[in-house]
Amino acid sequence: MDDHILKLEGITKVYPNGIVANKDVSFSVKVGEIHALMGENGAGKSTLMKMIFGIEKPDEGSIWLNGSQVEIKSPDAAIKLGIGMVHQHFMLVPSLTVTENMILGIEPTKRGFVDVQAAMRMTREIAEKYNLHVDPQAKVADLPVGMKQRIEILKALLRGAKILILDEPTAVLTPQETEELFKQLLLLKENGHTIIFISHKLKEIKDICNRITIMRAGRSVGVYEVDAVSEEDISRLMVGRDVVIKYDKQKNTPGATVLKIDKAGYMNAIGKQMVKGVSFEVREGEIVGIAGVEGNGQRELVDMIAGLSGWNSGEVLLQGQNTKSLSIRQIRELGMAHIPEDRMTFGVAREANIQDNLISNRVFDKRWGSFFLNKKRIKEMAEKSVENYRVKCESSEQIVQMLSGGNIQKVVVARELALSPKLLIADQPTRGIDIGAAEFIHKKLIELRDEGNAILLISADLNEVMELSDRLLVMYGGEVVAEFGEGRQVTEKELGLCMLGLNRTSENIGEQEEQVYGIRTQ
Amino acid sequence: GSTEKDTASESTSKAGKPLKVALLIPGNVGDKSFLDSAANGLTKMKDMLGAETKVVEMGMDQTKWEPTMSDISEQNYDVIVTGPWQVEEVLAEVAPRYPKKKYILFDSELDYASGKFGNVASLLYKQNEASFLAGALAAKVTNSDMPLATKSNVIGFVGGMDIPVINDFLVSYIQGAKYVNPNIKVAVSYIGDFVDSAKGKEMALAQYNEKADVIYNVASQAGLGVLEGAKAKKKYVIGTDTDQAEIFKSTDPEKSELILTSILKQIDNSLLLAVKDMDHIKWGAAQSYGLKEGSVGMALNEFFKKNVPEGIRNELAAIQKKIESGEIKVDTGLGMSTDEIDKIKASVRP
Amino acid sequence: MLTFFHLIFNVEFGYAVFRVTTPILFAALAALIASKGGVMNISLEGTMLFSALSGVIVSAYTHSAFLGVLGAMATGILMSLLLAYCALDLKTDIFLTGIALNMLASGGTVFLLYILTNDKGMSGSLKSLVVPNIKLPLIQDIPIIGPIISNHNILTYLSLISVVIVYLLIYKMPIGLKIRAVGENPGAAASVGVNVRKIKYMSLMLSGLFASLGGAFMSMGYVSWFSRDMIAGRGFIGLAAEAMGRGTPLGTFLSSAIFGVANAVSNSLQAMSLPAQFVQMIPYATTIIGLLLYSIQQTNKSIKAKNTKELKQ
Amino acid sequence: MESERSKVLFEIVRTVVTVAIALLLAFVFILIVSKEPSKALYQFMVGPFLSVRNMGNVIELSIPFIFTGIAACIMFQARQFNMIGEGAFFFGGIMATVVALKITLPMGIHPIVAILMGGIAGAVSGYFIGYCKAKWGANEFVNSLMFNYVLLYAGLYMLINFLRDPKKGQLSSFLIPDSAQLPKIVDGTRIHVGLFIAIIAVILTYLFMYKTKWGYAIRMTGFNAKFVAYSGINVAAAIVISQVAGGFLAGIGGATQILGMHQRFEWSTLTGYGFDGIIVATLARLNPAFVPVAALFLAFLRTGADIMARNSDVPSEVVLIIQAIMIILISASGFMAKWRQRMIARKSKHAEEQGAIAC
Ligand SMILES: Nc1ncnc2c1ncn2[C@@H]1O[C@H](COP(=O)(O)OP(=O)(O)OP(=O)(O)O)[C@@H](O)[C@H]1O
Ligand SMILES: Nc1ncnc2c1ncn2[C@@H]1O[C@H](COP(=O)(O)OP(=O)(O)OP(=O)(O)O)[C@@H](O)[C@H]1O
Ligand SMILES: [Mg+2]
Ligand SMILES: [Mg+2]
Repeated sequence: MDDHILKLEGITKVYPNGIVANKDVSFSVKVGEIHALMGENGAGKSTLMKMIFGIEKPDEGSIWLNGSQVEIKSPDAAIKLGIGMVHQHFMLVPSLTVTENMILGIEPTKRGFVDVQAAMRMTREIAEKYNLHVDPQAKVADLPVGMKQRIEILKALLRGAKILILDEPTAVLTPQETEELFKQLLLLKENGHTIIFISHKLKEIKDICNRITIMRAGRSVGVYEVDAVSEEDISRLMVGRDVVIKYDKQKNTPGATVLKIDKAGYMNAIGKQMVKGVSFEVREGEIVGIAGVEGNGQRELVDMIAGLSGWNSGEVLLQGQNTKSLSIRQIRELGMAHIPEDRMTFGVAREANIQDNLISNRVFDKRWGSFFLNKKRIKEMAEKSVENYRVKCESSEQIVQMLSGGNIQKVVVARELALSPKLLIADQPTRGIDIGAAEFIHKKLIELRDEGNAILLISADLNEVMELSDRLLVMYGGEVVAEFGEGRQVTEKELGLCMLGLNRTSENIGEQEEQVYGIRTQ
Repeated sequence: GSTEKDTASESTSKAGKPLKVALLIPGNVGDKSFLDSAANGLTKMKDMLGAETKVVEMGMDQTKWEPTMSDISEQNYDVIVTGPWQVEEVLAEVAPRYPKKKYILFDSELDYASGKFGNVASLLYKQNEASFLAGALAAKVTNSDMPLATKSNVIGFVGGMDIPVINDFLVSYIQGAKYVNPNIKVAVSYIGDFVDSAKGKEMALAQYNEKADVIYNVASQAGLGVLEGAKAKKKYVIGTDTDQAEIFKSTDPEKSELILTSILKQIDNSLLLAVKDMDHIKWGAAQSYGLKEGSVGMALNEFFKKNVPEGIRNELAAIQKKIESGEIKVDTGLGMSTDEIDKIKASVRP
Repeated sequence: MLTFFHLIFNVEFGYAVFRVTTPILFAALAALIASKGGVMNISLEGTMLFSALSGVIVSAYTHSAFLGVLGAMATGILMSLLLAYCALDLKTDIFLTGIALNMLASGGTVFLLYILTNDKGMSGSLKSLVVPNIKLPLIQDIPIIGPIISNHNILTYLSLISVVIVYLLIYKMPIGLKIRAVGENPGAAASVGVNVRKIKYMSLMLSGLFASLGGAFMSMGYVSWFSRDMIAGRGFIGLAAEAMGRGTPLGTFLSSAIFGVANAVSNSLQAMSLPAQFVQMIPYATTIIGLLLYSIQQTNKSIKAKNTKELKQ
Repeated sequence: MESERSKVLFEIVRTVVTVAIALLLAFVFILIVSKEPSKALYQFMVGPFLSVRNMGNVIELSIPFIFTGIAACIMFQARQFNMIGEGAFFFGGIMATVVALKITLPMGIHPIVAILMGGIAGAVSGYFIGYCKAKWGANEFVNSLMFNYVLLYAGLYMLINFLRDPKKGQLSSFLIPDSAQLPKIVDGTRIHVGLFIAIIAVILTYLFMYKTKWGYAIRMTGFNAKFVAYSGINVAAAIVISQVAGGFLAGIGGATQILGMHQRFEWSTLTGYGFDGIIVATLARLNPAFVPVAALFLAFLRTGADIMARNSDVPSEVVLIIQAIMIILISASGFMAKWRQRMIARKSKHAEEQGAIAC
């Protein structure tokens, strides 16, 4: 026998709607390796992993574990076989606490009752061990996505999997967190664990993976030693063409103020001031980036601007108008568009088709009919969007739920960019999107800026904010603690220190918002 | 294909073949009340006349009654029995369409003066006459020396719903009570439907708590809960339509002891007699059955005899005579306006 | 003339509230467990009805009230198994199946009764037993309170204890954690190896169990026989009470109690000179008013938390 | 992706097979309780077709089902478990009776006004529930369940005090004048003009739900209300509109039923048509276009069951049991799912291979 711990042979998976997600795929991983799985959005990566984890069943083909054929009927069976998985979309129960989510299914008990103390201890210990900090008593629903991602990873680690599948675990992690995670993964590897790692970030793959399997259109294109292929090779294999990572971005000439935040503050339901007197402006023709570790008030700030929540002090002015008493529709009519960080909760109606999802932000526009919907026009629009954004789907009438994660994101982006918004709030715009498509979206953002629109960009992907921002703000503890000029000029290290609150460029930036452009850290 | 059968049956039934009788009831059997009583009439026909019988439960949805009645009319039944008041309009529509069929309508009548209903005979029951006796009995009992009476001078009435036929019982009940005691107080409650016996029990308990010594229940199945309340409180109760003491005699004799009597409409017997005497009853007309004819009355069962003091029994008998002779004229709630009924209730409110 | 206060402020009234609340509380707890497991168990009405009948039948044939209650419980579990099988294995719409099961119970109980007693209305001819009332030592001697809370049916006390049991079950025991997880996000539960199907089965079975106790109380406590459709909507009221209680055992208990009080008021108030229809409306109107007051207050609270911006969406 | 045609074909095959199994089960059941099982089954399944009157019964009965069915479709599509259909149907009937008895109007106009009045009564009820939900988040299930009883008792109060015919033994209103009755349209049956109204209502509801902007908003709200709010659509309005429309349709249904099938208002309890509407809507997968089919199916079941109960020795309670079995089985979507998955897999793969060869 060989040293392959897991082997999939001739796997074909057809979804109930007839989509062939995997076609005769063979895939294998060796003991103690970190094996990368890459491919464009919709290539079939998640589907393949779901079959290993017993969520989906292959229609054809066989799965071999440690040299013997297995039939993995359910996640339960997979877990019993020593397989763990971190899913692309969160598998958390929002109303439960972090601890409860952690121990679900493996509850420690005392006299028949859940031993809460032991459970908390387990949570705390594993969090400390892997340096992924979580608050064991927090309710998951109240947590930002980055924190949720940490819980997901810890959940899999807590169950002590021999084979760990990570489906885009880093999409919403900060660089520091990613780095920390990688350390742990390498440690696990050394201890004989096997890891399958899915990511769209080539650098990450290069950093920690041993071998890579590349998928394209449901098939496996080949397995390579990571060291033996260059980043360019990988992208070419995946996309079928060269991908440019650097953009041709001209210096901007900002115009009138579009968005003005004036000493705005937000207090959450339990009375914690999440945003503390933040002030800044976004002007026509500029991309303002916000960097920061999740949970430092970015989400609340975005909600305030997008009209999803109110605020308790200060003002938010869009096109000179105070938005406090405006409905979301009125705010959108002032030219706001919003790519939400949590695409599954806000971004789409999963059970509706692509057309329905693309029209939602402008359905009451007369263009699409006065009372009746002009279906023909909507269809044309949708087909154009699908083509432009290369959404991999059967037709624009496909239910969104049946798209792959990245393709769902493309639908959201396509919708929000469609109206050439005066102000675009782009919160993790390329989360989970493959490099080819991300490049396209970045170009779109720059195009939008060049047309004289304002963009507020929030991203955990530091490369992204640094690459795209004309100005860069850093949020920490609900305040803007630093402000930089063009993002490209900043080093990752500098930024990192600010994000952790170890470095500030201005003590009272709220008071002196007028004259802060271009300030650099020393 | 029912027309041939029709003509066939016409001739054969006369030639000694068993009589075929169908009973159509608006609702379901099992109400321990007049529908059961009617169904029992058919059982008696089967046992005593050797008739072939069929009970059809037409359910609660009025729109289904017409097709059912038409359907049955097209089959080879000799007599179709139906009633009470709810079905009268449907029958008025169907009966003229099948002039060869005979229909017996119990507890209701058609517009016989119109001459259109020569094939229908009505049996009317003067339930109000019997209900009058119940009122008299209750009013007597509360002020008697019977062991569970408190002389509170309050009696109760628990009806199924606030609807005319129930109020017919109520009006004559109050009249009877006032007849023997003009100052009597009568608590009146409605359960709201005819099935919720637990609520019937609650209504009874509430009235007993307000000092009622005797409660008259007119709520078919839901009224059984009133008996339950009587047992819980050890108080007297009066039943309706079937001899309710008889139901529990073997399974719960303690309860039967508390049921002073039940007011009966002997639909079963009258139906049996009418079908037996088909040639003699008046077709295209109504026959009335009151106390005098023995078709309505109190259940003079063992419990009544044992528990109700002889003095009261005699007085009731005397009242009954006066009703039979027409000396006492018993009111009927049927045809009374809502205002009039409200006034009567207000006059005796505790 | 009887006055409102005279009717309401008395010992009998307080006593009645417990009795009226019992079946509703059982139903509401049943609804609670099912809804924690992600199912609106619309079949409670039918489950209670079937249990009421089987309690009577079993107790009549075994001459044991205890076995009767056990029989009712078994029936309740069986009904929910049927619901679970249809919904989880045959993948029927669970709401629709619930409605169908209520139909099945409505017809099935009468049919069974007819086969056994040749009577379609009630089980008077079966010598069934009732669950006894018990006097609480010491407490029964306290004036006013004693007569109100002592001498209730064992099942009434059990319904109160069940509130605690359900609380422990849902919030303190592993099964409860799994039920809550499965109810809220079955995918998440499955992803950590929880057998979603099994947990749903269990939550429905527990739901059926509590519903069956409510049914048993109706035919073996409230009254002493079974009669056609005798649950008379209490299963639905239980569902309403659970929803009004916002999914917590305490809330469910309180809203059941509100129903109980409102019903008891309505029952007593008939003696006053109000139109019967208005008095009969009281429990329902009270619930609506209570629900609205609560919801309005909650909304105001959350508007405050939401930094004074009234969400116009 | 699989074609619409094969999807429809599969649904047909599956329906036929489930009906066959349901029938078989029903037959087994009848076999147990009946001495003449084949006759009983014949009456059940064929009875409704045996005469014009029987067929008429099926269609007459389907009319109220259609109204409450589409009402449930609209309300449930917004994912609001609003049970107001039951109360709105009842109260719609009462209000139509009020117009019929208390207002004198010419022949053609009288029923229209009466029906509209019924619809408005239902719409107001729906509005109440929807508004309380949208504005304060008051649970619509509880609220509507309770409000049904408020409507019932309010209706009975009106009936008893203003509309009651004191000459009748049962609780019922005065006779509805001819001018307000809905004319019958087929001889030998009671099928009335309400059928046309129902069909028009189905078409309008379908168009509203799938072709208009507010229909879109309602459907999306059912899928993901947060998404709808985020998109700038007024969720509260969508919820209220759907509940108002649902109440309106149920109200019209009640009015139509009274004016078309009854001589007087004679309901003294809730009719149950609201719940039947939910059965119909669920069988129709919440699509108004399928409601007439589902309504006819349920009406057929009920009529057949009645015919069986009166013409055979099967007791009427058994009929409820058989209906329940049929409803459960027909809605069993998991049934044959595995077989279908295999079929699809084979076909897709086949298509893929063909495609590969063609390239
Ligand atoms: N539940 C489903 N039902 C039907 N089709 C599905 C379903 N899930 C995924 N698909 C389809 O299967 C194909 C593969 O999807 P999959 O999620 O495996 O892609 P992926 O490689 O993980 O993409 P991404 O990088 O965007 O996550 C896609 O075309 C997608 O539309
Ligand atoms: N076509 C499918 N698409 C997605 N998931 C599927 C499919 N078929 C099965 N599964 C998943 O596989 C798991 C087991 O499914 P299923 O009940 O069909 O297994 P089985 O072993 O054939 O039957 P049983 O559990 O009765 O033994 C379920 O969790 C289900 O989600
Ligand atoms: Mg994926
Ligand atoms: Mg299985």
